[in-house]
Amino acid sequence: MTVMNFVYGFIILLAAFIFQTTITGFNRKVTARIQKRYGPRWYQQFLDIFKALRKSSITHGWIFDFGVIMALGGIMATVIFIPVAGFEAFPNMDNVYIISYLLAIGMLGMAMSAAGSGNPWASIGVSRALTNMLAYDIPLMIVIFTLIFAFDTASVSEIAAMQQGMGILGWNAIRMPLGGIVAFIALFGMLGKKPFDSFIAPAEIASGPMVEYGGKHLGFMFILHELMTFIEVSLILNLFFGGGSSILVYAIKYAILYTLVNIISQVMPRYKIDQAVKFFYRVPLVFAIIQGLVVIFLGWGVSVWF
Amino acid sequence: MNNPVLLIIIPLLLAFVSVIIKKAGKWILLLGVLINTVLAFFITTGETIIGGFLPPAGINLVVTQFTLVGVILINSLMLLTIIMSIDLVGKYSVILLTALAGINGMLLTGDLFNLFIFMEITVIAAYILSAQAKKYHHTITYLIIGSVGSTFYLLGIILLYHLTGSLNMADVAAKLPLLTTKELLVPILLIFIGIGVEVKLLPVSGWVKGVYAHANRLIAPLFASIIAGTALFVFGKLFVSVLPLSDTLTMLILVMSVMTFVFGEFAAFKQKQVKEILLFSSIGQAGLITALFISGLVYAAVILIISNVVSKLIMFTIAGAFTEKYQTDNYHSLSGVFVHNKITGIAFTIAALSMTGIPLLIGFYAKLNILIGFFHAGNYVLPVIVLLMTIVEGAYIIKLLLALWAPGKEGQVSLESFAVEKKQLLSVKNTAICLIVALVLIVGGTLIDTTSKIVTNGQPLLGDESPYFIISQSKGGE
Amino acid sequence: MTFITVLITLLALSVVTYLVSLINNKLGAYFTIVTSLVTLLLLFLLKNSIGQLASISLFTFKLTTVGWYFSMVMVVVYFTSAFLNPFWMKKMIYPAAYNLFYLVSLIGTIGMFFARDFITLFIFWETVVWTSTFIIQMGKSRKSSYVYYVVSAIGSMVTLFAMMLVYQVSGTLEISVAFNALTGQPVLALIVFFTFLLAGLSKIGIFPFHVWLPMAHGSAPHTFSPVLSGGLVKMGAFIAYISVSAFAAYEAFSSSFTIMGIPAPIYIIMVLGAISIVVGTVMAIRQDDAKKLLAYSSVANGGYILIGILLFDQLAFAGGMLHLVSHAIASATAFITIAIVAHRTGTTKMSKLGGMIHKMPITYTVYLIAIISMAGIPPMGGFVSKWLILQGLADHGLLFIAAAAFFGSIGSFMYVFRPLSAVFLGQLAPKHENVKEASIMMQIPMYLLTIATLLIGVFPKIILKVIAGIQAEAGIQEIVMVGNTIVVANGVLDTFRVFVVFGYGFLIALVIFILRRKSRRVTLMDTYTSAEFVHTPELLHYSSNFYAPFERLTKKPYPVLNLYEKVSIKIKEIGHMAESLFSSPKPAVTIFWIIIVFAIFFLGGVL
Amino acid sequence: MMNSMNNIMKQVDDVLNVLNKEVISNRQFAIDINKGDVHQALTYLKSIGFTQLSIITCVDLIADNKFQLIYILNNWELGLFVIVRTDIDRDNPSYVTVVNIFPGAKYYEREVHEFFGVTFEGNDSSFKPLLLEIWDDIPPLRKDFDPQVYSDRKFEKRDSDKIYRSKIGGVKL
Amino acid sequence: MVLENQDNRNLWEKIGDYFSANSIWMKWYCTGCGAIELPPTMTSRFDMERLGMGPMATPRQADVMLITGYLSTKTLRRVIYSYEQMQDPKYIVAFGSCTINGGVYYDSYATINQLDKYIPVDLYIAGCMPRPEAVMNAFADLISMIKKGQANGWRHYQENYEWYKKNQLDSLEEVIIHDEFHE
Repeated sequence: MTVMNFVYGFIILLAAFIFQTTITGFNRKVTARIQKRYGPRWYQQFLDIFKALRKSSITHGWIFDFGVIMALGGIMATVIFIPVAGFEAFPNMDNVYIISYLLAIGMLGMAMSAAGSGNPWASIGVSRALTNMLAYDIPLMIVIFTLIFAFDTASVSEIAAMQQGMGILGWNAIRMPLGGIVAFIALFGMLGKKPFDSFIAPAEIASGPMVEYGGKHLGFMFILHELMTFIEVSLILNLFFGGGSSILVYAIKYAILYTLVNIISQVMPRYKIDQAVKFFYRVPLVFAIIQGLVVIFLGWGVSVWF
Repeated sequence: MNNPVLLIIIPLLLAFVSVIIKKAGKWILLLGVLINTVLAFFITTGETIIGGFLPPAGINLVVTQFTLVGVILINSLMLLTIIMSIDLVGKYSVILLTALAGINGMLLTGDLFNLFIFMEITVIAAYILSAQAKKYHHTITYLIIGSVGSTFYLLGIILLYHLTGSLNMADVAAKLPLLTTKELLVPILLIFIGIGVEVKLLPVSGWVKGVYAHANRLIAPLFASIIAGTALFVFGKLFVSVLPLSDTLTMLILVMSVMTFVFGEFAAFKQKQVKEILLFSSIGQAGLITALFISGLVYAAVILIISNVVSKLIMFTIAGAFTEKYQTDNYHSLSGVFVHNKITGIAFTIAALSMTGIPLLIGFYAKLNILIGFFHAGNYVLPVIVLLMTIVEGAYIIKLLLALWAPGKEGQVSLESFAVEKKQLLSVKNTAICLIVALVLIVGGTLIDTTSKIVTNGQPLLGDESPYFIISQSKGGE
Repeated sequence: MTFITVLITLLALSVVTYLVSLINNKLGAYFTIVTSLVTLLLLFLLKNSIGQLASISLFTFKLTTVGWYFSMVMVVVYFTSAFLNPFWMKKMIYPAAYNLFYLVSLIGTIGMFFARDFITLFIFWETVVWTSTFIIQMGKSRKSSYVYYVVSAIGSMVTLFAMMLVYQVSGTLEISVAFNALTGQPVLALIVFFTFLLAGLSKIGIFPFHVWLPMAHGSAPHTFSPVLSGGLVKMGAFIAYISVSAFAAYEAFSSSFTIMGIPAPIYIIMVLGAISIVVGTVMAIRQDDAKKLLAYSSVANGGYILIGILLFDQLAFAGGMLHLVSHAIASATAFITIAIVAHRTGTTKMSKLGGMIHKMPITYTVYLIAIISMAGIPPMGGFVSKWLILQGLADHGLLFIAAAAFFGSIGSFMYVFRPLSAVFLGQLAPKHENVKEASIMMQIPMYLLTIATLLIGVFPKIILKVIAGIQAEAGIQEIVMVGNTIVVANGVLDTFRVFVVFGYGFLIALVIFILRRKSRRVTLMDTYTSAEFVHTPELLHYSSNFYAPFERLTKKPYPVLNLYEKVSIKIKEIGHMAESLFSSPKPAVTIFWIIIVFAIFFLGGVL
Repeated sequence: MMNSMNNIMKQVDDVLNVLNKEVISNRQFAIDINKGDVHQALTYLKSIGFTQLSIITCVDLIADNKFQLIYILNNWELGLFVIVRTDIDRDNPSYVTVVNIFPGAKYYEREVHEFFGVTFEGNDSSFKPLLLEIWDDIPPLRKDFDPQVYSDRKFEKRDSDKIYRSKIGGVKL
Repeated sequence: MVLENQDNRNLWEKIGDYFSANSIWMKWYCTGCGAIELPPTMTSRFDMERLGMGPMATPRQADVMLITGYLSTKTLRRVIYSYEQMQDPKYIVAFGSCTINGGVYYDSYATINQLDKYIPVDLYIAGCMPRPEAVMNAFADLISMIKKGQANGWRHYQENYEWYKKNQLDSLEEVIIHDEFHE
């Protein structure tokens, strides 16, 4: 651990934020076009975030502030651990469990702060978000478990590296097609995209956990959301879609993956939370288990392509 | 060193004396029991002939290590019972002395017919005692069943006499193996049923509930530990050393004993009255003990008898006190009764825990020996039953204890104010005795080597060679 | 210093405590703290004499690393929970007995962990069972105590069967030697394995035996719940350890059918562990009583520990053993905080609480750290152990068990968050306006345990060194630490670095936060209510039916809960039948039976 | 349908002391009855299937110096409505509650009290405000209430067509 | 339209106003009939998002509150409550003649006549009701006002809080109601 590690970490943070916010802005335009609208400017998301940071804010007690800081801190730490096209701020720290559990500290912080506001909508939103997490995470974790078993490593960058060199056929999503499908569906859940967005339903529970945030807290939440999106998409990208051999390839793949998710989600209705759980336990979970059994007992898709 | 006949003669003599001096009845009784107890400690193993005729023709008393344990145990318990309930003895002193003579006779005699006589003496005394509760209906029941049992026993020995020409136990034991199992079937069966009534084996123990459930703090322990203990010792003596059992018969008796055990424990699990719990538990334990005797595990059986009768003495005394002070022995109406009588409660708890076989109490030692013995005999089914029943037993005992110790509704923290009204259950003297007896259970269970030395005196009981547990075994090869 | 000296000292101290308690029970409660502290120190000193043999009366002991490890965990939990004892003396019906049993059960656990022979093991085991049974009944439920005893008795009696069976076969009671006699007798080994393990399973609350846990933990005196959950449950893990180490289950079943390299009997038990993870998690999510919730979480975490220990390898075993500590500490902390809340407010029902953070910030922080650990989120202790277990499972490819582990781990976010939100966050009810923070005396254990959780999370090396010692003792591959980094075959984990980077991220966020304009403080009631005026805090507090959609999904009751009840009713029915058949007041009935018996016997004898 | 209504009307006519009856549509008819017979009427109507009290309302008949109380009942099985009307004194507007017949009347009576000032004996909650959160004048739906005056008194009017912003504290922005 | 044009903002405030102007989140308070004009304004015909505007769920998050029609005393209380929950800087756009002078409800006993007595209105849109074109035009005006630093209603409200409070209390007697249904 040298100072340079931290500097690199900061660079990753900054780059991730700018990159993802741009992509989000771009996707707002894509969404608008799908809805036959003109759409906002591509940098609208930046304007929104900075505007939110600029406004005055209220607090409901120290936990309201602390939770937000803890959430952003945890998420930032997670971003620093994400390997991007072979570049890691802290080498050997890209263990998939560390990333997925460190992500949870951000969520916990946010949930804590939201519940600390004393607003029931916030608590309902949190309860839905956690239930949603229980739904999508298990199929996903089973598939990731299969990957770890197959490649005998839990390092995200190593798994990404092992998929490269064979073109598209090397991707885990292709080698383990069912697992790829599960991961792709789980990505919707992770990102809170439709049909799995009932925990922030604006008209029903007044945007759930975000209900009491205004001003800088809301700005923090937006930054957090961008970074979290970066983590989640990167994780799926690295694990299932081959990561990227260079930053450029990585960025392009990333953009395509995220835009794809966004486009699909735009034509989806919304699941109730228990329907979401049922769905995830009916289809992706079964896929994940079949994929796991295939890999563990038959060994298909591990070392060679067929 | 001294003559075991005294154990029978002295109570009888004193019984006559107390008929004459009615006023001093209870002191004479106390004196008699005291003398008997002291004497019991000083008798030695051997054979005593009464009346000059040599056995097999004459009457003799046989003192083996097995008998010795029984005599000491039963006399001591009798003494404790009498001391504890000296205020209740009153007009029963004659009967009690007679019963004591009968009991000692049953334990000591080496003659089958004498056994019948002593048994009758004891049982008739018991009929009278059972009438104390003024529930004559139950006494009649007991009387009828007891008489039928005695008749069966008498028939059995008549047939044996017909077959062997002798009634001396040693003589009979020597001659019986020469006979065929079919010839022996009926006499053994008759004797078994006759003894079975007193031992409380299940289908023939219908009298127990009525008699025990209404007995007071004197009668209840007398029945539950003293007469029951005696009956068990006699059962052991007859069925281990005298009567040879064919395999089928062993099997049948074993099944019956185990059924008694299981049904007894199950029935106890169901009860709500303290005395009924205890009496069904006694039935169950009797079943287990007979099963042990039949399987030849004499040592384990003796330890279990000790554990059981001592525990039951304490528990029945206290249960008797419940009805005496609170007019009920339903444990729901007695909730928190031990809050005010902590020492009594501790004695009761220790006795109860010993009964369920909690480590460091003698009941556990018994259980350990049972398991070791059964496993040694290659029997893997009975240990399972024993352990399962231990769970059932533990369940009802803990339910009882919790109710008696912790008052308050479910969902409330129990407080002293929820308990039943404050009354002193036992006098200081009785409390002290209960506690001391309870301590004996602990000491006996902890100093295992001493216990085993006292019980066996270094020789197998009734020829029981199966292994039993002593401390040095646990230390491996250290 | 010999172990016997320690044991006798402790026994003497507990008797002294009892006598003091008779005079002044509060002083006696302070004695429990002192005694458990003395125990802690003495045990610490005993570390140097590992390998010592000792015996007294019928007990024999051997000081082993694993025993030392287990008893240290236990004593830490006992010591820290003892700080609460003085505050509950008023609420106990038998305060002096409570103090005595508290210490005796501690001694019982220590004796059990160092036992060299079965009898010692069993006697100390039963001592703990009975003392804790009597303690639990001082709480608010007698039934829980009853159920606790019955389930424990099932376990211990079946285990006694196994012990005696082994003794019969081997002729020795010494644990480390006796099991050797089973080699080459697979059927016997199978029976012994399952029966011996049963006590452990019932104690750790594995699936069909978990019913007692929520009842007992939920209604035991608040001061004893931390001990039950953090401490006594772990006795089961010790039995599991014996069954894989001394019993050498892997060798005994080496010829049997294997699943992913795990012999089928062990796999079955592991599946039970997995089921209890799922059941514990689902039930924990559904609870309204905070203590019951934590109790069900103990069921789930017991599953992790069992799976970890049963895998008996370099990775998952270390994980299981570490989880034992981290869960013991986390769950003791959580129970202590809930106990303090209950002490101040008088309830543990989450739907009746709320907003405690504004009154008890320290308690809140402590609880927060405990649940972060319990949910397995870095940088707390629980993460390292879960990481090891998950890596171990991935190493073996145990898919279904891993699926349950994932379910438990994500589900734990749900159930740990619920008390956090419903008890500490949200609206403060007016009736709790005057609630005070925990007193200094109560804060001490919270600080100690929190520091421990953090230490384990950041420097797991401290514990993993000991675990490596245990692994060496058991003859399996030791866990490898390079500096602060845990290095295993399929991954590395540097917890210190995770902690530092988390701190770095937190710092950046903090700087941005401070740079922006200061926020205005508003009251809790000033929240978005769709512009409607609400003046009742209770109405704005979301705490009952917290996970309503999830509860809807899992509404169907599962049958095992009633199993014991059904068995009990059946026993009563049979008992009733026996009573009515054989205990009739009519002598004619008895005579009828005599004839029947005679007939059966006669026929049996003749045939 | 008409038949069943006619039947009911006939039945009602037979049993109750109906002053006047009026068919409003083929599913609805109205009866005027004496002030004292209302409870009997409602009880009877409830017993023959008019189980739902749809509303209680009031008409200010200021010319007659009367309030007309109107009870609309609904028969779900036949799909019929009956309107029970009765007049009460306007100067001392007081009537007896029907809460014991239709518990839901509690809130309707409250509303009538709020808007017309009719008090209902036996319904203590009828004195509490229901819809108007704060009210400080005579009940607003009485004919002698002048909303213009009230509005002028309470709500400031814009006085100029030139001003775009309001004057704040007398300072012109 | 604008009465005074003094610009004494510093650089940071100007930058801040630039952000505020280009990202306006609205909470539209559907009190009256005008709410129905907003869906077309938001959706593809007029696409409000072009201007960086969008709907938000709660007043905490919103920048602008749209009062879409008449306000009864009951709703006015809620509007004030919501307005005070919003974060600075915040703007109010009032729709239609009812908010200006009471419109057809000029003599109602329950409807207020002049909204800006009670809360500061930055922009009125005349009409009954204003069409989406007018609404869009108003939003464009609002943006330019914010950019120039002229949409200062929230500041007036802070500075003249007593005056506003007095007016509110004169008409409403009590803003935050305590009664049977709110306790």
